[in-house]
Amino acid sequence: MPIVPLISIILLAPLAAFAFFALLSLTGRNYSRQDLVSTVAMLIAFVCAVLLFTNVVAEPDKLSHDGAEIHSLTWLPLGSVNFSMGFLFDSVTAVMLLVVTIVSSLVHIFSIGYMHGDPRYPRFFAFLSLFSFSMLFLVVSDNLLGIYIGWELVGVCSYLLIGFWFEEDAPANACKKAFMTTRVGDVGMFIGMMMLFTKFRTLSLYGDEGIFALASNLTAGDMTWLSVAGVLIFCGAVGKSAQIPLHTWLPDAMEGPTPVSALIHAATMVAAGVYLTARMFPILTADSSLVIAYVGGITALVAATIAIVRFDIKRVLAYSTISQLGFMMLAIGAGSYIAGLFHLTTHAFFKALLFLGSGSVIHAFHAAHHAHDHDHDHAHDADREDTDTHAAAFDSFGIDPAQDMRHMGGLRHKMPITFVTMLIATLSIAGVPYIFSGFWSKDAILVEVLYRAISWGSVHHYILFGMAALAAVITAFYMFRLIFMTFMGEPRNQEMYDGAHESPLKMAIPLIILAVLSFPIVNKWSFEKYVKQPEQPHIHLPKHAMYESGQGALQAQLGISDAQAAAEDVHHDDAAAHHDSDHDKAHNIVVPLSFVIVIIGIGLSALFYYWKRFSADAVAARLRPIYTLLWNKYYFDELYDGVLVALTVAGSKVLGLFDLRFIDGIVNGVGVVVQAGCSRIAGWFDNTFVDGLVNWVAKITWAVGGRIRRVQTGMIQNYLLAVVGGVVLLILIFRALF
Amino acid sequence: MPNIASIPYFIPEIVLVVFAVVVILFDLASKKRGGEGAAYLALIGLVVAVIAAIVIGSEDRSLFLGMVRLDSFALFFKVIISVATAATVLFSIRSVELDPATKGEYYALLLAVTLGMYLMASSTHLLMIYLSLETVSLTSYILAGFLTHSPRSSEAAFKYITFGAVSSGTMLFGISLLFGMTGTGDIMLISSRLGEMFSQGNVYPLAVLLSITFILAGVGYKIASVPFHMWSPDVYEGAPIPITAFLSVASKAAGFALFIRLFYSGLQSADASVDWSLMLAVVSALTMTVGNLAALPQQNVKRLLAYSSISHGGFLLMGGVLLTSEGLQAILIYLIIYLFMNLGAFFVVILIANEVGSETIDGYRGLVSRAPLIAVSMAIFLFSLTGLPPLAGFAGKWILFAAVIKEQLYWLAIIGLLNSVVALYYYVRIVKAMFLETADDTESLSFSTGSLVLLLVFVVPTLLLGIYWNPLYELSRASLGKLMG
Amino acid sequence: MELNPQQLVFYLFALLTIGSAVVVVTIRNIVYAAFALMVTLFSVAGLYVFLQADFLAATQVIVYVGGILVLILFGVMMTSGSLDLKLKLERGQLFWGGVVSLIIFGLLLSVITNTPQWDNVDVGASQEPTTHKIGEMIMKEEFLLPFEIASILLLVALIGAALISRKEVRDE
Amino acid sequence: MSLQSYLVISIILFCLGIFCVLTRRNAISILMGIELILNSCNLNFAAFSRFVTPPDDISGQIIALFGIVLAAAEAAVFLAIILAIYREFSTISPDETDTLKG
Amino acid sequence: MLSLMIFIPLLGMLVVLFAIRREQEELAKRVTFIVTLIPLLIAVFLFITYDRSASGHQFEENMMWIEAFNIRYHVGIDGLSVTLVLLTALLGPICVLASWKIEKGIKAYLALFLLLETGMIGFFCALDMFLFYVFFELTLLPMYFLIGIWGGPRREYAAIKFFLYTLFGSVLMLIAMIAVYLKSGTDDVARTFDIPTLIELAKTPGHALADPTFQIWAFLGFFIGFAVKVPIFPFHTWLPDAHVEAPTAISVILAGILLKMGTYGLVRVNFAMLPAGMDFFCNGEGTWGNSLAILGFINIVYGSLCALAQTDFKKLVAYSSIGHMGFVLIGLAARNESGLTGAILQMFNHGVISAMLFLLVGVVYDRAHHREINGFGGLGSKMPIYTGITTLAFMASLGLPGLSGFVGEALSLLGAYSKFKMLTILSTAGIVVGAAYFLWTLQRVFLGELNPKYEDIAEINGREIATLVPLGILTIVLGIWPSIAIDMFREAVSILPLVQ
Repeated sequence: MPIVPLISIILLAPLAAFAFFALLSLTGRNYSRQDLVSTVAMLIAFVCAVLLFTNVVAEPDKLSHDGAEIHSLTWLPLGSVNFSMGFLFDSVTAVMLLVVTIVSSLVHIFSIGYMHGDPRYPRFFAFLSLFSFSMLFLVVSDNLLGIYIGWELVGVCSYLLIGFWFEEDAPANACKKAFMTTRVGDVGMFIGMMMLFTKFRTLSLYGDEGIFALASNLTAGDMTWLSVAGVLIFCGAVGKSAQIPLHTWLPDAMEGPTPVSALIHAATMVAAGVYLTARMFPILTADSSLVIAYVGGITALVAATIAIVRFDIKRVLAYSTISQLGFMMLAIGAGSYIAGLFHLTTHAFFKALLFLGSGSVIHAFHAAHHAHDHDHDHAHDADREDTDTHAAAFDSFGIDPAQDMRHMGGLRHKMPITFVTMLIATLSIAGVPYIFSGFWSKDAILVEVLYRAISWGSVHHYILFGMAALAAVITAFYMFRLIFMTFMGEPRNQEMYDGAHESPLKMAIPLIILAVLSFPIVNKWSFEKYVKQPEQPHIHLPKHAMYESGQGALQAQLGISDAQAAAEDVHHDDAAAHHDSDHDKAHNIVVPLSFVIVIIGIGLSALFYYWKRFSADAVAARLRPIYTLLWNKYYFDELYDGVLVALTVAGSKVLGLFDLRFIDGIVNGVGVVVQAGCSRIAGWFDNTFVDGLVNWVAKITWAVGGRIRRVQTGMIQNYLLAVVGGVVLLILIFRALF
Repeated sequence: MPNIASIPYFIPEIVLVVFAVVVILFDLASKKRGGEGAAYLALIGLVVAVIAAIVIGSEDRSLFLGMVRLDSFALFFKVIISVATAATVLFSIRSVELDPATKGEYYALLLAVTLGMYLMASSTHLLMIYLSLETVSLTSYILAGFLTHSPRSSEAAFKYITFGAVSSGTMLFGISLLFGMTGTGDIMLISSRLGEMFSQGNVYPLAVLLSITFILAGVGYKIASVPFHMWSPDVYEGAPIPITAFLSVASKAAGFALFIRLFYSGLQSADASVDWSLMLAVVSALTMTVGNLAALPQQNVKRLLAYSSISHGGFLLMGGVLLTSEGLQAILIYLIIYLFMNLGAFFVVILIANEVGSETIDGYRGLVSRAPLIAVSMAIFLFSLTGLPPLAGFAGKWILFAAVIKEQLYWLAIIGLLNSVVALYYYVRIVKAMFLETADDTESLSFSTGSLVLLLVFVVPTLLLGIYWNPLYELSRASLGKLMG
Repeated sequence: MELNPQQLVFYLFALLTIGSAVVVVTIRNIVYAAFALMVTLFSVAGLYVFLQADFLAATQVIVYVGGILVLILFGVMMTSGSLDLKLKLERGQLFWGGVVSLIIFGLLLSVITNTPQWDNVDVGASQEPTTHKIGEMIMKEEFLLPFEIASILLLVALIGAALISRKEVRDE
Repeated sequence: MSLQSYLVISIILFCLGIFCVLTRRNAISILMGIELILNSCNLNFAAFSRFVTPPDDISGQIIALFGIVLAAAEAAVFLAIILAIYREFSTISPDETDTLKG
Repeated sequence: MLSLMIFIPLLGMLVVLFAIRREQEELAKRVTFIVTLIPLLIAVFLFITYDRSASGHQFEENMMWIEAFNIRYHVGIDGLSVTLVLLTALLGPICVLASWKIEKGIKAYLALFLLLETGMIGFFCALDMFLFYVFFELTLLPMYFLIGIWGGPRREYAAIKFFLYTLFGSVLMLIAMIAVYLKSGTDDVARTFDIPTLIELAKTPGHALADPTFQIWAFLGFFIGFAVKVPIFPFHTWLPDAHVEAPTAISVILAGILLKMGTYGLVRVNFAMLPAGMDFFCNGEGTWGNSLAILGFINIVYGSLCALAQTDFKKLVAYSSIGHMGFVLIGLAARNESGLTGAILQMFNHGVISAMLFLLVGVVYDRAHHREINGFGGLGSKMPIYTGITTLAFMASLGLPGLSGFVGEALSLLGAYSKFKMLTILSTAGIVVGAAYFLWTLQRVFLGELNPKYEDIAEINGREIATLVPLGILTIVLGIWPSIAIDMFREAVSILPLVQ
């Protein structure tokens, strides 16, 4: 299949849908069936993506990284330096295109039902189209600049969609926060790009003159800056993929309509960070990889712990998303490109499913709520949560009842389709072995991390593995907590329960399709077969340098050098054999472990929330002293922000507070300081000093003018004195001179 | 050239004298005193004198046994002075300040002062220099005090004469010292003798410095340079406006003519040891700075323009300290341009004083709605005085600074240009009043066609000379003639 | 150094000139000052005689004493009303005026003692009376033009003075 | 009687004139001061004519002659102006004629 | 051709002044609009027919003007100027449309506006230094009156401040210019004002113009002149006042064109003509070597921070201009292809975007009669089109990729990074702060609950949309395909004294 035309169609179809809306808007009108326009456009894109995928199917080996098809043209011809812009088509692109178009199409369809009746209904679809375009553009770009463009565009779409219901303060705040927080990361990415550009005079990734080709020739002396550049690029991913410490925007982003959460904040945009990191894989050094792995690992664990205490169904999913993205980052940082991207794919489907499912629930509950309270007639009321109420974990006030799991329960009877599909997704995310896609991808990650740990003997990777495993347990726990609280048991709020109903077909169909995609057939098949791991030439390089400089012993004390030493050994010995044996070893550990993880996680969850053998309240009560203490020491936390870091170990609920108080606090604090402090000071400085200086000069000038004026007394003899005195002075001065 | 043979070349001056007498006689004879006949007669006299001067030409001649010199330089100034005088006559016709009863004498005196200025431009003997200076001064004193019923006018005249008498007395003393050292009054001879004396070391430099500085008191008072400027704001404010205009242009031009001839023909050789050019550079910097700064707080437009004209004197003086022909050319060009823009500005002041009865800036408020043409013209003059392109003032400033920078007197150039920024501020105050403020009285003002035409006579050159000033340059080069080496 | 009579007379005149000038400057009564000025002018005329400038001396007496001084006295009479007008002296003005005058005096003294042209000037034999020569020079030689201009100047001064002083007459 | 002795007289006159002009608070006194200054100039010219220029060159004397004439003209105008001033200000103390200032 | 473009507005001014009676206001506006369309047509024609592969000047006209100083009437355009000429010509009619509602003395307003346009176009076309200066100054007078008469409450202060600052800068520039002229020859070898010739001479080793010490001083003179115009910290304080007080169309011109005159001058004179001076201030060594980049950095961060502190909508936009000009400066300081391309592109783009921003502020001001950001709220629901366009403009201004603002900024920074690593990294803070103030403003004005005061606020009308659409299209088109602009000046940039 021809690549360029198809990609062009994929890009242009959603863009055209948006342009249609935009141009029409200028005349002050809206086309009420914008939903159809956008959905059809998306479906066209989907068909094209499928067609493109046939290329991969046809030549599975050719379209790996080495054989990536690049179609670019010069975008910014500056003379000696040219920036090109073009399509990169390889198997990863093909898979990403497929994922994005599928999820996007389904979300479009779902939204037709979900957003029905919204006054800005056409606009919603137009924005979705614009987002799809941007995301696809990001995916097909063959160079960093193009990726950055798409990157920012998805960011702005996210901004527009989070703030879709901008009349409320919460979405208005959330969208700004999302944009700002990701932009901080983007600046890091931009600096990284500047570093790469300055070194390589290009931002293209592949090709003989591309960054990767040029970077492979770098020597040990360049490793430091290459690591820095890698980490800086990764900063962009940290922002976009909501990794710690820039993750706080994502939970708030749940203020957006739920389909948006599903598409942007679960399946695609947030995964773009992972995609970017994966794309930069060949230039990652040992150091930058380790940073990435740690950020991913910590995020995975921390976010999972936070998720345990949430009652808002969407926030649980949001933290879950952060956590899963952490897994992906961990994979890439641990050197497993395939596992990372694989998890990205599987996660896209099951997480989109989870969000849409939750949307379905919210929609149902909203309808119930609506029946109960006639004041609210917009879908968005269902999505509201007052972000200011940090007591959410403690207190039910502030969470919209339609999203509060404590109001739910027993919904499996009312919403069977939603229940079944969500259950499938939950099983998948929990990693129930073999049957569900989530198992395969998560398993792959754990295996890879453990394999690195074993074969390199790296302490870091053992730690990372432990974090990942623990996170997996917690994931299983909180996800089933969600299922149990929502669908199982008895209804907690009978009134709302009574009003709930199964969603209409156009919302249910996407759920079903996504549920199908949560089974491993499609994903595993495509990944194992088509995606090939690229070389990472610089993972080994520092090793040489070390040995050559004779500092091996010193370096060997550090974990990382152990890892490198091990890797070096692997490299020098029969690498393949070693690889296989270590890999098998890891695999043999992880698969049984997965069973254990799932059993512990689901079991605990069931014990708490299904069988109710343990009371969550009781546990909370046992921990309450810590809690009450912390809760009552509200100001204390603020006073000793730094101390909170130590308290993170105290428990997941502490982490919940930490999240709200500390990171947010820093962001807000910085915001306040910058806004109130610096800018005011700058403004003041500007007014008083810079202007003042000028005014001062003017004043002096005036004053001198005034004095001269006073000399002009009007008395003639004073004038005469000036004349004669002037003559004398002139003579005396010039007599002194000559 | 002997006395009798000189007379044909002296016709312009003679014409002026004759017409001065005729004007008085005509005025005495005419029944209706205070008519405009005397003015037009004076005008005719001026035109005839200028035509005569041009017809006689500018071939270099020394007349009356070395007393005066006829050359292109003198011709240039004669024309400038005549134009300024003619403008003053035309202004005077329109001025309501002047007592119609004495206008005959007034015009005669104007012609007499013109004669004095002609002589200032052409004198080559110390005695003639002093004599011409006194002729101009005495007549100016009278003209400044010409207003009846005006204490201001009398006070102006009193200050003027006191100041002038002391300055010229000082100058005469300086002249006597110079005469004593060189034994001659002829400035060419002085120049060569001073040169000899300096080359032989047969000189006491302080004596030369002293005499030059004393002479400078007289010259400086004429061109109103610091510290000899103090009379001018008071006199300008008190004198009839046409006379103020006349003093600020013609008197200044004549002063510069005298200055250039005396210092360049007579004292240039003294510059080597008595660095009078540096002294004048300092004076020039002080003059423009003091003029500008003092202008800042002024409320009276006449007085403001007086200070402005002091600062312009400083600008002009910059060209005189360079000892280069470029510098002198710059003075000549600047004078032409200054003639138009300054006279134009004063003419507007006259018109406003006539119609609004106010000389203060407040009187100019909202002028644009009352008399748009006048307001726009005034703005053009003021911006030209500031030296903004594409107005003529810029051309003048440009040539002047080009000459200064060529001699690498960067400090002087920077002071000068910063001064032009300060100058903007006070000129703009008037513009602001005219354009940005609203008048208390919104009745529109009407002016006679003659006045408007006369105004255009000043506006058009101010605009055109800013756009194309090559002829000015050629003219100034030709006018400089053999004055420089 | 012995004084011959000529020198004695010279010093007398010199003393008279300076002394009376000091009186002019210092005395409070303006009429006395005017008379002191007369003495000064006479003495200067005397000095002119010593300089063998007889015509100049004559002119000095006629014009200055006969003309200007009378004018001044008229002025005093016509303006002050009372003859003993007290003149107040402002201290600052007095001080600075004195300082400036003294500095100028010092400078000039330095000039006249150091200028080489004025040292050891050999004075030739006594000259003929200058009147004829002056007439020649003014009427025939280079001072013709200044003479004519001076006449115009006097005319202008005449007209002007008349105009200005006539002005208030008309006012009534 | 050397040239210097005349010049000393002359400069004393000059300085007295300057002093007078600067310090007397009466217009007519100022005029007298001016006359002193002019006299000193004339004395200079006459002296230079005698001592510096050649014996047959009496141009210095003639310049002094003109000086006298001009002094007369100036005095006339000066007094006329003083009369006018007196009429309008009723005083001839010059520092009271200070309406024009600033 | 160029002369026609320069002087047609002048002619139009005379027509408006003398051929149209005072009460024919509509006619005057229409005539002015048509007159401003003519330069636009010519500019478009130039843009199309411009030979993009040539580096020199095109459409030259060269004749003697003032022989005495060898001053020539020499106009021509190269890649640097053609885009700015187009921008000027484009903003002409847009501003006339934006001024349609002006009531007081519309005739004089239009006449002054046309005079201003002559000055601006002439400035960008001038190839003779003297002519260049004359046009530079020519813009001052009409600007003074346009701000001073038709401006806001503090118009007089703003106008005189603008005037004084600019004049102060230009006098120093005058000195430098005269010095360059005098150094360009001797009494025997003809001196010249011809900019291309001077550029050649300054490169000739041993020529007086090539003397580094001289160049450094001349550089300073010119630099201060242009810095006031740009404006570069600390000469920038006239800008907020002038922008805020000026009427909408004039703010547009100020931000869109007048600021570019400063940066254009920096490129044309400081950069091209004084390479040694440039080197001294941009070589990256020591304080002096970093000074230009430091100023750029200060402009970016300082301007952005100040913008953040503003609550006046227009002042915010004004300060944002200061920040954006910093990118130009830092790009210039880099002296390499990407930096310079970025800087030049940024000039054009900022012209377009800031023009949009000011027009947008004008729209809301016309309706609400105030500009207090906190005094609005929730306008998004009442004025969706307006909100949409504003969002576009804001996004373009904060450097959203895909819109034109990004390309210039990114290229400037990319170029600058290779030279001034730390400063560039610090400057990227401006990107974040830029986003912060624009988003915050967006939130305060358009998001949230509708301020009940503006229940009946009218949506943007057709005329206003017509002023914005061309600019919006340019913003998008140049964001997507910046080569349209870059092609124009690539060759011109390549012959500048670049340092890789």
